[in-house]
Amino acid sequence: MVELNTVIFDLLYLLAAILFIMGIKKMSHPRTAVFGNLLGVVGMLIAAGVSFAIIWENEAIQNRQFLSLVTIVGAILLGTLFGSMLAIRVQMTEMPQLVAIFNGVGGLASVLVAAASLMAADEDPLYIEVLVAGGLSGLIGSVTFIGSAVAAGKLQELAFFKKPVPLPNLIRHLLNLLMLAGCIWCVYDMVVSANNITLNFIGICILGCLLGYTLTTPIGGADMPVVIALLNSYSGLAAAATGFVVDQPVLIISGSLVGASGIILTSLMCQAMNRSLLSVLFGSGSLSSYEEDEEVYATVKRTTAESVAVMVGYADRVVFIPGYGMAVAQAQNAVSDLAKQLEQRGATVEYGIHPVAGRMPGHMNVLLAEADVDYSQLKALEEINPDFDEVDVAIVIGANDVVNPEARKEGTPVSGMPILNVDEAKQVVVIKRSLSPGYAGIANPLFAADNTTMLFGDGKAMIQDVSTALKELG
Amino acid sequence: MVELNTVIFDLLYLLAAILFIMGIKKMSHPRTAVFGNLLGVVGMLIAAGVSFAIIWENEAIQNRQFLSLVTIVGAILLGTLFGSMLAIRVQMTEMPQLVAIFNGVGGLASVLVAAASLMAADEDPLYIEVLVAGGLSGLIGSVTFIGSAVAAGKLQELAFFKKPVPLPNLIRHLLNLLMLAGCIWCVYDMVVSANNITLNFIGICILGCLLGYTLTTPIGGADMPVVIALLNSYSGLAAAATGFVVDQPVLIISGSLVGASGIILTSLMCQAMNRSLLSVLFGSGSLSSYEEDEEVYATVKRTTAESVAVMVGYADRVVFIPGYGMAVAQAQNAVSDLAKQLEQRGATVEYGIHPVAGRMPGHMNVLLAEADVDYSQLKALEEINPDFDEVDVAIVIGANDVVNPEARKEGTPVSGMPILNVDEAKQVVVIKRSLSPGYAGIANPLFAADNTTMLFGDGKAMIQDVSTALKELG
Amino acid sequence: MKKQINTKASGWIKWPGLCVMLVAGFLVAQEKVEQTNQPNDSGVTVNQQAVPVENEPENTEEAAMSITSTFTMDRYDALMAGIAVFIVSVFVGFEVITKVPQTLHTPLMSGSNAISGITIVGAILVVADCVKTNNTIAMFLAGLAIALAMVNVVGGFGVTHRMLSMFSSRKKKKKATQS
Amino acid sequence: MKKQINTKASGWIKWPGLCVMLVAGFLVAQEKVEQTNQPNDSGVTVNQQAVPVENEPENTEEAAMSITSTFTMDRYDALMAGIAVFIVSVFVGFEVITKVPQTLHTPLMSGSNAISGITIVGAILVVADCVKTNNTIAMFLAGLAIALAMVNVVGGFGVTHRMLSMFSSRKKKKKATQS
Ligand SMILES: NC(=O)c1ccc[n+]([C@@H]2O[C@H](COP(=O)([O-])OP(=O)(O)OC[C@H]3O[C@@H](n4cnc5c(N)ncnc54)[C@H](OP(=O)(O)O)[C@@H]3O)[C@@H](O)[C@H]2O)c1
Ligand SMILES: NC(=O)c1ccc[n+]([C@@H]2O[C@H](COP(=O)([O-])OP(=O)(O)OC[C@H]3O[C@@H](n4cnc5c(N)ncnc54)[C@H](OP(=O)(O)O)[C@@H]3O)[C@@H](O)[C@H]2O)c1
Repeated sequence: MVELNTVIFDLLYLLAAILFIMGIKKMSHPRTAVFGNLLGVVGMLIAAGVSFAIIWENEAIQNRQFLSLVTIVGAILLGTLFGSMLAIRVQMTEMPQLVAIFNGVGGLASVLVAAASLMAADEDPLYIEVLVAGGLSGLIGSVTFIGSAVAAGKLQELAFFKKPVPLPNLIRHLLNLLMLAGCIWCVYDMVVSANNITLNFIGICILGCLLGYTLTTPIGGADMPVVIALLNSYSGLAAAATGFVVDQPVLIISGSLVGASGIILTSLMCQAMNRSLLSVLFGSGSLSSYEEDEEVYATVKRTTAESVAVMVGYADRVVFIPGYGMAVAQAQNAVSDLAKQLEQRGATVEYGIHPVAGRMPGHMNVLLAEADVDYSQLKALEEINPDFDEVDVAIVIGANDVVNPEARKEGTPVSGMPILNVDEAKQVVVIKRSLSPGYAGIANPLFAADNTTMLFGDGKAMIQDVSTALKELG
Repeated sequence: MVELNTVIFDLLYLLAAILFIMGIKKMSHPRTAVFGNLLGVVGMLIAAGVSFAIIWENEAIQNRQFLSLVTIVGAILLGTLFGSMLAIRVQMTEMPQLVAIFNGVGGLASVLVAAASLMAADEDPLYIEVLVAGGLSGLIGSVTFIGSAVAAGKLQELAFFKKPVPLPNLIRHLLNLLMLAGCIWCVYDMVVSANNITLNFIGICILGCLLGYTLTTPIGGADMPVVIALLNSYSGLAAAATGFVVDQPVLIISGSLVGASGIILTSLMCQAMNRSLLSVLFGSGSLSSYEEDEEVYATVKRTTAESVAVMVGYADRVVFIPGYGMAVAQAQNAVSDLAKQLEQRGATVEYGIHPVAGRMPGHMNVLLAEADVDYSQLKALEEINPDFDEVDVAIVIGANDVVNPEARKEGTPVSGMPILNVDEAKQVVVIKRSLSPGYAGIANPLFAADNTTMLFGDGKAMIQDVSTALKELG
Repeated sequence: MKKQINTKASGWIKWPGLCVMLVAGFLVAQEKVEQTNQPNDSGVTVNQQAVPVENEPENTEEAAMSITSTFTMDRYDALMAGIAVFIVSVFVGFEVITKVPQTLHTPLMSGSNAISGITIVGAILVVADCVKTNNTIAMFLAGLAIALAMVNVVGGFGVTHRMLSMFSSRKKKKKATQS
Repeated sequence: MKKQINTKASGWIKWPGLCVMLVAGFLVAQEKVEQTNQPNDSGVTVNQQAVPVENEPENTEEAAMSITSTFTMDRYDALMAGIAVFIVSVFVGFEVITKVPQTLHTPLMSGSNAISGITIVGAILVVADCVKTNNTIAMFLAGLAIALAMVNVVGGFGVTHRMLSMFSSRKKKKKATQS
């Protein structure tokens, strides 16, 4: 009954799983990470190839080969086309949205696989754990799908996702709980009555979608990255559940790898923002907006690109603090050029990277790597913080919350978050377009500090102005 | 067909496996290691308790309860008695032997389980993979059993194991290969013919025992720890194979944990001795014994306990280099006392621990921990080596190969092994009973170096003499 | 400091995670048990496999009685082993991923996204069932799933590669020697 | 330097290890296949479980034909999942154990020895079979196995505890304050 081919195929599947694990292991260093990614690709090729071979050999298919093979090949080509388009054309600044979209797509795929396998097996007897796993897959998958769509929309700042749900928190939570209970009831009914499987499954999916929407809409845009990482974890769990549906350890292994990855990133982000996961997910929603701005900003000093050029031109040690604004302005190349100019003049240039600068973990690192900055120049929070008193000029470009000294006080939305101690540097230049607050929505006393001067304007343009002025300086 | 109890029991088994993993994770720091070990104990209690509960519920047993339950309880008590006796009474210096014995016992247990389950199921139809796994379990288990017995005997320096096998290498290898082939044939025959299972299994066990003997006897005593670690790995694999026999993931998980642990320790030891595993297992066997000792040792200087006391009494930084001889002399407490005396006189005392000092990895650490030495004073090879030129007195007690400068030359049996650079210290005292060589069997030019003086005598007595002399010094 | 974050993080994640997993596994198992106990009250043990395609499934009363086929002990073993795989893989995941440095967290996210495109295996395999039962809608869904999973795979690995090759210093060195 | 050793070590271990595992798995699978193909040449598919004790095994010709019972697809799934468990656990093992510092290698050895005493589970479970078939010799062997495994467990954990509590600094501090 068990054919030799089956055995070989299954062992190849396991090989694919091993390759995934090895691939992620290789990700532990930038030097080997590219190779690790390639291992992942090879694993996926093996897994997909084996699946195709299994289908190819299937008798039922060999009789009515044409349609099914066309479907498969067509779908693969279509997917490859869209996927590669996305991969090639996406801007590095849009990574959070892209990851959200991929999450959603993955979740939807899980739902569809579960649906197809439940429908196709409609007349055959179905195993109970297949039903349960299918239901779970449908639930998790649809929550992931809609949740990711909302997240992507919010990150892209689409107007549609901006209006808040006009419901008090308690009712919202109750509603969510009810929907969840409904889902679980559907799964239960599907398993026990075993009759209206399709109907129940559709119910699960609809409820899951609603749940995905109501769970994510009230969460603020700044917290979206956390939600995305969590949904990433869910999409992995959905894949693992699918693994129980089709009885393939490779799916279980890879799914739980992804699940673990998502949950670890979620927790690291929460830690770096000094918030608990629960407060992100169900938190008060609207942060009280601080309205003493004018008072705080009474002593703000403006500066010009020329005087900044003079300042940095004769500095020994310059540290750039990039933030979300650098991503928005796409100023990474300009910054890197300025840094090279400074280095030629003999200064030491470093970059202070806060763990949650930008909109996703490691966001700044990717942008700066894109601009050919060597990663030995990128200093993490704990590396650079003790050195700030020896820094001549700290240039804050588009960062706000991550350098906000309010974090050291009690009772503010950012309280307790570890920050970059920029205010200890000898001189600080802050480049941003206005005095408007960052994502946490609070005023930043740093801007009004004695050693701080503000350079108002678009990040890229300003940095380029400084570069030009520096060249004229000779 | 599947009862609720079964499900609960199986989940508890998985919980036990999780506890084992967590336990080993906690072993990554001395502070949490005790707790980790306790987690392991809890896991084992759960696993054994569940097994007992399963048996208790079994109908067949409930009819003829008495005998079987007496067997189980009796066996458990007996095992506990012997086990705790061994655990309590063993000397820390005998750890290598003890581990070897435990390995052997574990291997034998695997063999017996496989045998019992094959015999008991004699009349029922047997699954094929159960047969294969049973055969593997028998093979690995019996090799482990006899191999460990030989290793323990050699470490205990029993006369019986000292006589070498009078066979040339090639023939030995051929014979081993033949026996292995015989084993595999027995497994194959057992599976295919499916008739004379018992006979075949006995064949496998006998061949396995022979193999265990012929594989380990030619290996030198110094290489025994490597063999023990390897057999440790095997005993884990045997447990994993048993897991396939009785179809319990918990056995597979724990078995492969142990297997991985053994193989990692094996490789680390080989690395630290600069030998390949193959050369340990099949290597030339007899190392050419260096016979230019007299020449090398022409300039050896003797010293007395009193002059050593004077030397260390006024030193600022003293480093002890313990080796196998300290274990033999059981001098760890004497050393620790002397160290405390020196510290009271204001000196800095450290211990330089070579990765393969003693007879098993971490051997010296255990001994010194027994003597209440704080582990912050224990310096690893790479920590202490750069500092030796600032060390006033290095006291080598019972170490030889790990401080042999010959390792830096080509063509000696220890070539390439990283050593402790004791010869760079300002003054070196070597405490040993004679000029006889260490386990590698070669002369040590360190003993004749300009800055070295030898204190001949038993390690413990000599250290105590130094202590006394130091006290008299005031 | 960095260490501390890691330890703490894994601390609070692991326990609830494990509990949820265990509870989920238990629920799954529970459901099964209830179900299997029901039709088998009569003491009949049905050992019917869904696999052999050659023997057409006989429409005996047992098969008609319940659409869900009976749970054999072997099937149960397979499920338990699956749960074991899940648990152990979660451990591997934790161990492996906590070693990835902060710098690479964005590529890690997109890369793990690509790996979750492994659902493509399920999507392709399900086509066989669709053909067998001649279910066109299911076939369409499966095709869509394949396409979506493929977007995930190609897009995910592609963008990860793009990001990671920015990090690799080789490119930089080449540029440096050029200029 | 230390790092390097670790990497190199795991390098040369892992690949052969994995290969051996795969080959072993393949062999196991192979054997099965050959076997199952043999009696089933006639096209008869035998779906017989060893589990139900209630139905006495019918001595039909199929059962007599071969003492090894037929391999169902579910059984195969369980085996494959078992192999997956093995592979993934080996990974967990490598990850977890490479983190144990040199200092604790001796306790690690004795501790993992104790864990390999998990064969006690197999030893106890097998007693049921022994009673069922009324096989006294097997029973004796099982009892012996239990005793041996117990020696391993108690001795291993005990001596590990003894060693580790020497390392724990609490004891030392107490002594220090005493004197
Ligand atoms: N990285 C993560 O994983 C992550 C995850 C979740 C949440 N977050 C949150 O995201 C925030 C990140 O902090 P952050 O300091 O990087 O950014 P931020 O606090 O959001 O501030 C960004 C600043 O950039 C300025 N800016 C925007 N566009 C600009 C342009 N074109 N040129 C120049 N300046 C521009 C904005 O000021 P103007 O409008 O005045 O120019 C704004 O003050 C934190 O609150 C963090 O908690 C991050
Ligand atoms: N640790 C491991 O994991 C491991 C594993 C495998 C192999 N090995 C091997 O074991 C060796 C360990 O090196 P090592 O330097 O620790 O030891 P060693 O080279 O074996 O030398 C031990 C020395 O201690 C002396 N000694 C013995 N009893 C003594 C006593 N009662 N009082 C004083 N001195 C005494 C002996 O000289 P006298 O007889 O003159 O007193 C001998 O020269 C290496 O060759 C290593 O490769 C270790």
